[in-house]
Amino acid sequence: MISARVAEVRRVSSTLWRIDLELLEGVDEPKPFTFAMLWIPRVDEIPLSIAKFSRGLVSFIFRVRGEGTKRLASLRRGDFVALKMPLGKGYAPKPRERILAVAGGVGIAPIPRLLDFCKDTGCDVTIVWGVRTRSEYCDPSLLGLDSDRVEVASDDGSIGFRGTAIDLALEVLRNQRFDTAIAIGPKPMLRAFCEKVRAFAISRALVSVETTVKCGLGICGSCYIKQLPKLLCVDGPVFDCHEVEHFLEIPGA
Amino acid sequence: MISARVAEVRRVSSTLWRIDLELLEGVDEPKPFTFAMLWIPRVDEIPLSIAKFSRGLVSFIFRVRGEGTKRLASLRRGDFVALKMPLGKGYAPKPRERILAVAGGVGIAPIPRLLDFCKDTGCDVTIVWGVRTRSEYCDPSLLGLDSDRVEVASDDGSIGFRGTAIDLALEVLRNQRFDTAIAIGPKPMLRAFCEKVRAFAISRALVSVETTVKCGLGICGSCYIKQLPKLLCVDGPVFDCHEVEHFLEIPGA
Amino acid sequence: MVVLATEFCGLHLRNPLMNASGVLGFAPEHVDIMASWGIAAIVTKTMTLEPREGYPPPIVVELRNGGLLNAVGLANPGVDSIKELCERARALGLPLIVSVGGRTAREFAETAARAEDLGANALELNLSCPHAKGYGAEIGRNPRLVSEVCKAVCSTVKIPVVAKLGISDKMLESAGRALEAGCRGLTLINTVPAMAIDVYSAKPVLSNVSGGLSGPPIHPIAVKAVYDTYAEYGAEIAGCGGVAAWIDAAELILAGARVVQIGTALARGRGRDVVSRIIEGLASWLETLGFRSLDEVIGLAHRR
Amino acid sequence: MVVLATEFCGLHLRNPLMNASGVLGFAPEHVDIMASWGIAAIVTKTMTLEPREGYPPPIVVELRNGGLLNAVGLANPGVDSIKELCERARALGLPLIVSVGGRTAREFAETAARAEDLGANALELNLSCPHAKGYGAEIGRNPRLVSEVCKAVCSTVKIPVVAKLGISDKMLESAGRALEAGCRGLTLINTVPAMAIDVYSAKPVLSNVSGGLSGPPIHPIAVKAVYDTYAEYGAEIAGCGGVAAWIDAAELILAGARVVQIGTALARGRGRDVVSRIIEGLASWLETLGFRSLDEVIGLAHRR
Ligand SMILES: Cc1cc2nc3c(=O)[nH]c(=O)nc-3n(C[C@H](O)[C@H](O)[C@H](O)COP(=O)(O)OP(=O)(O)OC[C@H]3O[C@@H](n4cnc5c(N)ncnc54)[C@H](O)[C@@H]3O)c2cc1C
Ligand SMILES: Cc1cc2nc3c(=O)[nH]c(=O)nc-3n(C[C@H](O)[C@H](O)[C@H](O)COP(=O)(O)OP(=O)(O)OC[C@H]3O[C@@H](n4cnc5c(N)ncnc54)[C@H](O)[C@@H]3O)c2cc1C
Ligand SMILES: Cc1cc2nc3c(=O)[nH]c(=O)nc-3n(C[C@H](O)[C@H](O)[C@H](O)COP(=O)(O)O)c2cc1C
Ligand SMILES: Cc1cc2nc3c(=O)[nH]c(=O)nc-3n(C[C@H](O)[C@H](O)[C@H](O)COP(=O)(O)O)c2cc1C
Ligand code: FES
Ligand code: FES
Repeated sequence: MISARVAEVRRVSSTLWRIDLELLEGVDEPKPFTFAMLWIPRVDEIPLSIAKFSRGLVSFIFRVRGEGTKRLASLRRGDFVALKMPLGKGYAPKPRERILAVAGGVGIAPIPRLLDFCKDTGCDVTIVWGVRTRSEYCDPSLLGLDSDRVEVASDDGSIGFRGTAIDLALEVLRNQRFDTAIAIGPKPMLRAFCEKVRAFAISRALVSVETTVKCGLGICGSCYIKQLPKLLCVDGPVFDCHEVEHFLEIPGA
Repeated sequence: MISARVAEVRRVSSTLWRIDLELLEGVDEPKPFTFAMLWIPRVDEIPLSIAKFSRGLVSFIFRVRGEGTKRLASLRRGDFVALKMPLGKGYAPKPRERILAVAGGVGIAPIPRLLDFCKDTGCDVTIVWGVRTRSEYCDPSLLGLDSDRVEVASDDGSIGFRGTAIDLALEVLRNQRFDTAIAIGPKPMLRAFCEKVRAFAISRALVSVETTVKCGLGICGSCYIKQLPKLLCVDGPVFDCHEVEHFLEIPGA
Repeated sequence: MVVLATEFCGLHLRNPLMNASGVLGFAPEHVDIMASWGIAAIVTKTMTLEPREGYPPPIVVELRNGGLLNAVGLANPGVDSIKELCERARALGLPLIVSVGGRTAREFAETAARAEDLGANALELNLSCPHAKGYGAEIGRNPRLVSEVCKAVCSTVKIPVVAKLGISDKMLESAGRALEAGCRGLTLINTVPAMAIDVYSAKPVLSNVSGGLSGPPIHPIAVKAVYDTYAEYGAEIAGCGGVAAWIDAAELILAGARVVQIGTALARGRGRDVVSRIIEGLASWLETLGFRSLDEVIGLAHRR
Repeated sequence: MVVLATEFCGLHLRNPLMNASGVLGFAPEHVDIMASWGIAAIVTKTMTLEPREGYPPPIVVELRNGGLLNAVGLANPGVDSIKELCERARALGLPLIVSVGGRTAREFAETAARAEDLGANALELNLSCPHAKGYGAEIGRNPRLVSEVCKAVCSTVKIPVVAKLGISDKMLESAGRALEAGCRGLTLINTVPAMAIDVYSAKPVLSNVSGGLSGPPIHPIAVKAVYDTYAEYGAEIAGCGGVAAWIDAAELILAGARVVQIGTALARGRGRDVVSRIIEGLASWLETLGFRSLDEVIGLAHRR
């Protein structure tokens, strides 16, 4: 585990928080969509996508769900945590790859890192972000995202396009060509994504999924994907749509 | 320990043996006068100066004294041994250094490695080798030594100069200038060396000494040098004459 | 060519490698993954009669010394879940050894019987988990309890039974009792009680505070356990502890292990690599030494 | 500035570091070398009443896992040799702790008395050497014997006595008995029984066949031993096992160690470097955490 010190914890929208950590040791440069196991001493250890990374600083974007994320939100500057990171294969686009990234809600978390990576390596990303309502939205710059790259949708139309992230994504797909489309968000959204994206001429349709991640080290087995001989913490969290067909059928978020 | 396989064991004179070992793993390039702990499985582990070293092959020159060296002489091609090596600081001459190396009997052991090192780095070595009688002598090439660099003395005059190695060394010192003189051999010889060499304008008078070496790793303490805060297996086996003054006074070989 | 195929407690194995219990081993998907590594038999996660949640994370952490520290708390979906595992393993032609856990002789026997019914090829009794209270180590270091549990199980099932022990003052005695009670072999060793503290938060890292140490740090401890036990009983032993390369496996085999289990080294998706390298390494080692089969070198370090 | 000076069993120490017994420690020359490392007190090699030859080489080997394996066999020049050591240590202003070994309570008491007479500042009873038959571990894992030995010694000498224990099923109980018997503190842990086999010659490497594992591999085992013992008795503990860097020392201190002993890491002439880095590391760690003295963090990991 890599020790880290809290630099800042900040609520950025009605549902989203951002935490910046100062790493006390060196780590490997994380690829986009890799994640960390973040340990809150004596509370919990939870998987979070790496949102931003630059020399000695790593950021996460999260929603408060249960005890773990609640306590995460209540950490103060100077508190110590520890990380296993980077975990998973993630998804590292090739140079010149044209990518459509579709995020639902807190699914926006890994997108700033994707954008930074593409800035460095020369791939091209279009971002669609769907929220339920305006209050869940925040200026992308608060997330470390270049705002003019983000197209926003809201279920109630209170901000941006009226409709789901998928609805907006389909609009974009009709007007633009992409090599890869990748989606991240709640399971129903991913199911819809995998189903509808088939109609478009896209080389790869990917989704970033969630399972129970107990160790992050490929040993405990908790993160297996239904009917797939792969582990999320080793091979994921990004998979081809067809790989997670059975997994996405399991009810739940 | 580094595993090694016996390539050849050969008697080269009435008192000297040479063993060539094929190393099964990589080791750091040994400096001259560093040594190895050679393990003969279930028999003993004994310190021996590194006589020759080249990619994957290491040689030792030894005298049969007790059980350990007797069993070493009886090893056959293909037998396995293991080594801790290189041990000690040894003595690595500087480029252009002019060195007189005085060896008594099996003290010739580290000299081939010294010569090889100097060939590579450009120091200059004159070798004086003293034996008791002709039968103890062997053609230096059998030891991997360039023969025209070796001046030989024998106590009985049966070969080379009549007299001890020290007698011959003094002759050489009278006629040639050196930066460093280094002696290796039985204690009485080293005592004589340190005493007599003082008369000459030499920057450094060194001796390579022997103590009981039980671990070779600087932990057991068996190899300490009387009245010197140093360990032979870490700092030696080469010391300045003045450092080992008290040590050389202890009776014994 | 060198023969690496061997037999362990009546199981025919195409090579001497299996996973150690606790590496995956509780879902059919795991069986597929493990089969792809090239091991000769699959050991399940320790199964109890009823499902167990186990401890909350952190349950496994990597240590500075190259080892792993874990306190999973015997999380498992319950012995009934092995039905699917057995089917999957059978389809792949791999023997499945079910690791059985329990608190009492009766619980062990019941779970064992269930496992046999559901198709297990052999059983490994976990008498040595160092961190799940009441399960494991409390039994293994008490030769009387070991005897009781092993007798209860061995008189209930017909498939081969192996007792898994950890190091303790009584390890040798417990091993003897297990064999007397009818166990066909032994697995040595489990993890070693240990702990890690985060120096910045000043808190123990594992949710369970302490756990079991595995990986390279414990290998020389395992070598001694296997050597001593083989010297005493000449039993069939599955050597386990810190095996990451062929040379680690070779040492355990020379000490007396007939097969070798690999745990920690299979983590982080390295299974296929680790297993294939160990198999290649063992084969070329035997060739170097001039042997033709692995069987010839089992326990060779005991020869004068 | 942070205060690293501390007290251990009545000894005033300018920092919390000492060597572990068995690193040099039996010749006056050793005292000079060890003083140059910057440790705050010197622990001698375990001394017995009569000199002991110990085992023939190999007595210490480095292992692939970063640890050291040793079976020195308690080689020592006999307790009378400490006279010179005490004089040298006194001249250097360093407390000298004499490690005492023996087979019986009587032998321990006699040796201890001799050591006190000759000038020892404190005693450490080696109740835990895992490889010298009859000395060590046989005693430490038997609480009754521990009690006997400690009582005999503590009723004989006036200087502080520390009991050194290794891991065993009875470690906690033995620790309790030692404290009851009058020991002022505990040293935890000794080496862990282990073994290495050369895979080419197929022979055990140590002349004694098996020995004790030390160095980084055993550190997490030592942390648990210290933590559990501190939780139970709140005793003064010298933490020992696998300390190579400040973070290793810090972990032991948080677990409850008041001072830290370093063995393996001092090998190969690294003593001065290792000690100075640990001291610097501990100081800046305390600064980072906002503490002013080491005493404030001893056992801190036990706080909820
Ligand atoms: C690879 C990966 C990356 C992730 N990245 C992020 C991220 O960047 N930001 C973020 O906010 N969250 C992320 N998550 C989800 C995050 O791990 C959970 O929100 C967190 O573990 C909840 O912990 P908790 O203690 O607050 O809630 P808990 O008390 O554990 O749970 C609260 C509620 O949330 C549900 N829940 C918890 N975890 C999950 C999950 N993995 N999937 C579905 N439901 C769940 C529970 O069932 C429960 O109803 C990621 C998960 C994975 C596997
Ligand atoms: C750094 C170092 C380098 C060495 N290099 C060589 C070398 O290149 N070639 C070589 O032949 N020998 C060398 N020696 C000496 C060699 O280690 C001993 O000859 C060997 O250990 C004897 O082992 P044995 O089992 O045959 O004899 P043992 O049974 O151990 O002893 C036989 C007799 O030799 C005496 N003896 C053994 N070792 C020593 C010693 N170190 N000093 C004085 N007397 C001793 C014993 O007291 C005994 O009388 C070296 C020693 C050291 C410390
Ligand atoms: C994460 C983890 C979980 C484990 N779970 C079990 C278990 O359920 N049953 C068991 O008998 N051993 C379990 N063990 C112990 C291993 O089977 C093995 O004995 C130990 O890890 C030593 O082997 P290794 O060093 O190769 O990992 C577990 C080990 C680890 C690391
Ligand atoms: C070569 C060697 C010799 C040792 N001799 C002794 C000894 O005489 N008495 C003793 O109590 N412990 C002895 N020990 C054990 C150490 O004091 C220490 O408890 C152990 O090595 C763990 O610490 P470390 O990991 O820092 O080495 C010895 C250890 C080594 C490596
Ligand atoms: S979380 Fe444990 S294997 Fe992936
Ligand atoms: S031989 Fe052991 S310290 Fe030098």
